[in-house]
Amino acid sequence: MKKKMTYREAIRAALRQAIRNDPAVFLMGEDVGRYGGAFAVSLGLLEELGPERIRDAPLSESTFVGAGIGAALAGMHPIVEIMTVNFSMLALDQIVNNAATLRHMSGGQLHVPLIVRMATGGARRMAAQHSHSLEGWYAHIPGIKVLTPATVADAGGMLLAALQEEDPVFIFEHATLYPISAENEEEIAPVDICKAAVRRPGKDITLIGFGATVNKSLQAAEQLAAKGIDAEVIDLRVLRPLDSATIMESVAKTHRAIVVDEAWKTGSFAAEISARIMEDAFDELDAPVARVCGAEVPMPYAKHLEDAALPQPATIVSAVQAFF
Amino acid sequence: MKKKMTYREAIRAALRQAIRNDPAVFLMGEDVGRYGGAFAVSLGLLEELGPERIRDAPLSESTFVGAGIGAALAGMHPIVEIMTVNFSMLALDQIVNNAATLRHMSGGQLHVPLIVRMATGGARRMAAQHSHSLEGWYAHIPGIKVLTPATVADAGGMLLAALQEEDPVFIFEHATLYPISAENEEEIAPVDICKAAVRRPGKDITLIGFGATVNKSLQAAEQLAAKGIDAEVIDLRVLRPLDSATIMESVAKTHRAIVVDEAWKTGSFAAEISARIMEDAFDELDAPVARVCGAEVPMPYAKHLEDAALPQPATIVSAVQAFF
Amino acid sequence: MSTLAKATEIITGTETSDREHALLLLREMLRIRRFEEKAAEIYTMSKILGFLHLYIGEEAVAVGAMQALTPEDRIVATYREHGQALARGVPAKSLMAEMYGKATGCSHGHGGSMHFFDVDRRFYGGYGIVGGGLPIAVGLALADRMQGHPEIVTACFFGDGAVAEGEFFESLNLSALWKLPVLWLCENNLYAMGTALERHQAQTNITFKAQGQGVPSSTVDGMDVVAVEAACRQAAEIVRKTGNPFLVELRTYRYRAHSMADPDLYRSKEEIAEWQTRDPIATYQTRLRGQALLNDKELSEIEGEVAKEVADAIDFAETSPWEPVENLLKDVCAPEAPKP
Amino acid sequence: MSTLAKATEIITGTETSDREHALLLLREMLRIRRFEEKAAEIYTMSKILGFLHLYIGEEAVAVGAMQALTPEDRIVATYREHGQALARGVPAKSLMAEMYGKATGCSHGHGGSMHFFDVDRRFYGGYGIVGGGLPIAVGLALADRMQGHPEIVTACFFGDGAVAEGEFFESLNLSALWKLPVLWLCENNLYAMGTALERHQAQTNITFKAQGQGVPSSTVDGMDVVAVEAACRQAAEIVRKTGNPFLVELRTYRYRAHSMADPDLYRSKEEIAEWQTRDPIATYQTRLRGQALLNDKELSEIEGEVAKEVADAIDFAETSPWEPVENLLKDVCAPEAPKP
Ligand SMILES: Cc1ncc(C[n+]2csc(CCOP(=O)(O)OP(=O)(O)O)c2C)c(N)n1
Ligand SMILES: Cc1ncc(C[n+]2csc(CCOP(=O)(O)OP(=O)(O)O)c2C)c(N)n1
Ligand SMILES: [Mg+2]
Ligand SMILES: [Mg+2]
Repeated sequence: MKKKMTYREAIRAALRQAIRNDPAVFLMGEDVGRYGGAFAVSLGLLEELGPERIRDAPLSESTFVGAGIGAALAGMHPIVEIMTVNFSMLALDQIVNNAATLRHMSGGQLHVPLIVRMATGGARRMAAQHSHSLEGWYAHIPGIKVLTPATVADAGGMLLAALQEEDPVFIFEHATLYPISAENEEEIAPVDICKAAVRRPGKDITLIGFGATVNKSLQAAEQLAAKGIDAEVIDLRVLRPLDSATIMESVAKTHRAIVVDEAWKTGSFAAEISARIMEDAFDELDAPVARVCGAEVPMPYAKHLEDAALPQPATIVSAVQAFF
Repeated sequence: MKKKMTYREAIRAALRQAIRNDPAVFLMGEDVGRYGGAFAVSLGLLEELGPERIRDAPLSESTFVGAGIGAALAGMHPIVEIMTVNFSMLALDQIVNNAATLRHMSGGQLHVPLIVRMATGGARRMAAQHSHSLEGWYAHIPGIKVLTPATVADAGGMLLAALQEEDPVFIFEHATLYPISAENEEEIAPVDICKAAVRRPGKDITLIGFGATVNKSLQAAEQLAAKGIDAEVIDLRVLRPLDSATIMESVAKTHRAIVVDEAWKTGSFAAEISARIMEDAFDELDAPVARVCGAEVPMPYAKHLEDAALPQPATIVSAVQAFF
Repeated sequence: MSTLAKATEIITGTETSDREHALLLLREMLRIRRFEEKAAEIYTMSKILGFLHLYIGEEAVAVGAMQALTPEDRIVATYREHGQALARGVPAKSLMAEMYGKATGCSHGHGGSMHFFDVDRRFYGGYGIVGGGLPIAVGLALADRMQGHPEIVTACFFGDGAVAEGEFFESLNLSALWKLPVLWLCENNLYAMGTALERHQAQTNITFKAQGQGVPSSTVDGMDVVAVEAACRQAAEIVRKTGNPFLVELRTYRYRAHSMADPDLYRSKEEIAEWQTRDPIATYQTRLRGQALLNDKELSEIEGEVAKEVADAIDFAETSPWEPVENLLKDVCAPEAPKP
Repeated sequence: MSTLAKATEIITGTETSDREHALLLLREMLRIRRFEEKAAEIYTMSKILGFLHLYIGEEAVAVGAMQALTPEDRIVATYREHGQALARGVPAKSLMAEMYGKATGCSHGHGGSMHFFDVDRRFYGGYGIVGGGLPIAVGLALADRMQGHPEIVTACFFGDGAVAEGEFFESLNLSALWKLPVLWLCENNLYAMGTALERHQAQTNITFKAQGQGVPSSTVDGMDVVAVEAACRQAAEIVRKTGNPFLVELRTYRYRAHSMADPDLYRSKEEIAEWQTRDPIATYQTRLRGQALLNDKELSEIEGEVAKEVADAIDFAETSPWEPVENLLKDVCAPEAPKP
């Protein structure tokens, strides 16, 4: 049965199904219960599922993430919500030194079936401490998977797919996407979490994005179509392990690529994509791969400044036009 | 007066000079005093300079780094030692959200003259939690400078140069370099911290490294010379702000480049270098830029496995040979 | 408690100086209340964006505490810092302009509501990461101590939620271990967003936690501006005299939602109503009237002046210029200095 | 203290069971001492690399504490965990092989001295980041609680240095707030590397800190294996019965340097010598002799068996194979599972 639902509702539905169907699964994080979730993702679930399974945690990011790791070692399958990526740095030691290492460091005796969800990104006038885009940092860490749902279908489906994994999976929900809506199966089903997706086929140039930059790229593609440029848009979906094949197939067709990433340009994940294309499809390239990234500045509060600091359809369009 | 000294001694001499000459400067960190520093960098300085200026801190990384930021706001110029990069994740919130943002977030009213030194890197059989190479993460952060001394001269000189900066400077001392020695001026003088350095001129290919990979690249270059391949070796020295010009000049001459980085390949800073060359010197390239990076695995303890996980002169040599 | 006793002395006197001071406390609380009521209105007009955390109900805390500080003292606050900034004397117009994102704002429009800065007034900012300001306070006090000024007090405001963060304990320990003049001000409004103190702390007695870190402490009724002033003067005195830290727990309550985004589902209307009977401004007015220190005419004069100040602040914000987009990368780092 | 009283009862009895137990405690301590003495030798031969943190002097802590645990209980330790692993029954040869970096090591040579794991014995590892194991312990206990087994105890060892890390306070709070069966074992050996407790904590009384987080606690002489066993049995009993956390502070001392890299400049020879007069093994031997529970013959038998166990462990490590380099990327993630 299909039904129009938001990205937020799709995640909520997936949470409800997962927690109902598996006693090992529970949600833990700051204000996920009584408050209903900082982004209202878990609104109502406390009443439905109770405080054991919808577990409010104190302001102790390092410890409740570590507790998620420990619980995962002992038979549970926790879904930990870090309210936003901005606070995840407080838990990064547990993530890098424990969650990502325990399987290997223990010689394969342990594994950590843990899911960590967090809101990410800017464009909400939250200023320098609440607007980070650090997906690229997480994608650098061996031992974990990194997912970036950009659609309603992926928002719910990726969470259920992540629950089929034996290792830690990090899901980055771009905060500007929570209100987007689409027709979706009421009963959420797991989706593939191996491949990138071509969201718009095109022949002239490949626009590569993830999270919020997918829609921005699609908007740019529409504007470009009017100008007679047929852009292909790829949604990476999974940053780690990265599906290079889909990217290279596209570049082999278009011979041009732009990576769109809201993160600060230097050291962004966009650099990784560019380097991979260099390594795997150099001879296919008619022009150097370009990057449209965030400006290298702590995010300013003022709307006109923040808008200027982030990739926009218009900036993508002009970057494309520079190719032709 | 020149004198043979180690990388460790050069830093110690620079610390001594800086703290003696400026009442605002002091060293703060775990075991920098009574213990003499985990790597014996500050050995003897407590006795010379006293506990106020050589300040032992508790195991509270987030707070003593934050305290360094606060002290910098109020007229001091702290040198904070985080024992190793592996523990710096506990302080990353203070670094990303405070040290790097305060100048901009305050509209330019504040600035943070802070130096943070830390040992970095693997190859010491320290296993998965004590062998990280995260310089690339730091180089992603606007508002700070990132230095990676690879020589005895830079070890001391960069510290004094960093003290002339008004903003936070992060200095990564590769732990395998502390014992290296060279002739050096006894009186340490500040060195340039804007430009990369060509450590070995060559015409056939450019090897780009920083920290420990500079010497590895130089060793590879010697072996290649015997094979008739003349490699140029660049020491990046400063990861942020990056000196692209020196890289592009070299590539314009050699038309081939390999970036050597001990970090995990995906999302490494090597990707940034590769992407920049793509963007700024695409037409100069006779072949795609290659990366020789760390294997994507939590660092194994066993020596033969760790050796296999890290770039070695031999792996650099074979990567070069693949070009010809 | 003793500070309450001590407190009442301050007020019962009738010489003008006391009366003036009493009216000043009232005026300061009203400035915050009216300023924020307008800010909330303007937020609904989307002229103020992002997060807006209102202090309404807690005014006695910032106003009372600020009385204990000298111009040399330093202040570190949270994202809920409108009250502290106003009470510290940061001009209302520069705050309103900041919330509009204008170049004339106290942080040039870079910070918004959560990140007010005014170095001239030693206001070292609103910090948005819970607990993130505490280590900064340790460092400010460390600098004063090392520069021979242990008599300068660094006052650090933080909430009950922050005591769940490890940084709280690390910072208290460092302040006591290094004998730093920090006045720790815990604004215990019973909630961290939607999480009540007893649902995030097994031991809700915050003074026990301070004791475990070697920091002496007191607790005061944060709805009583006179008691707050007395307790903070006493504490600041101790810090100034000893050069050592002291923690004051201020029991208060937030009348509005956590932020404009908060549906406020986690507490009962009754609870809010009960606390409203202890409104720091209303109760203080009654008290002053009872002591014949305030009459209708004086009150409406004050209200009028406050209303004008807020209206002027809004005019200023409305008419102020935006920072040119060309300046986007300005103030990320120092302008390139000549190199060695 | 009362646990000491209770403790001596255990030993003064003379039925064989008691005598056997007494000799077991002695043997377990000797196993650790001799194993580490050899490891230190081998380290100087560069067959063991990286960090090596010796437990010598602290043997009574691991041995005494381990007596209070059942096979179902879980253990979390630090990088200084040779003693805990041996006392828990992880075979000496798999530990020695791990330190050699051999494929037959308890962590397949991936972890080395700092990272022993043995899931069959519920030994959840040595954690190298100070404080990093505490949240893991909270999670293990949370899983047991949620799965209906609050009677399973998770014993978490950590040092006095770890109490400086915020995670210590966060973890104690969560364990008490969520009523989790964690036995917190603070090995207070007075030093964090070269930093003495009183130079890193303003309040050195660790039980005050536990109290501030709602965790009851006791303190015991960590040089007295009998007292340690008694205190830990008592504490484990409480945890098992109530399903709530309890902290035991074990006062002990490290005879060797922090690690093989430590020049040990921060404490006096006299201090070390003074503590050596309280050697947990020597004093316990004297005590047993005094109670006619041990004679030379028995002791040399035990020493002989221990020496053989250690020698066998070394042979095993020496003759064990290396993990093939082709396996470098094995066990980073699960082998690709069939996808939806
Ligand atoms: C480290 C961190 N985690 C989560 C948040 C989101 N957040 C903002 S305010 C807040 C509650 C803080 O409560 P309290 O410290 O009591 O201050 P109050 O808002 O009550 O004044 C939370 C959870 C944050 N800003 N920082
Ligand atoms: C977060 C962190 N900071 C620093 C270190 C380096 N380090 C390793 S052990 C140690 C001292 C720990 O002392 P304590 O907790 O008392 O344990 P002990 O070594 O005495 O058993 C330090 C500083 C570390 N491993 N982790
Ligand atoms: Mg609160
Ligand atoms: Mg210790």
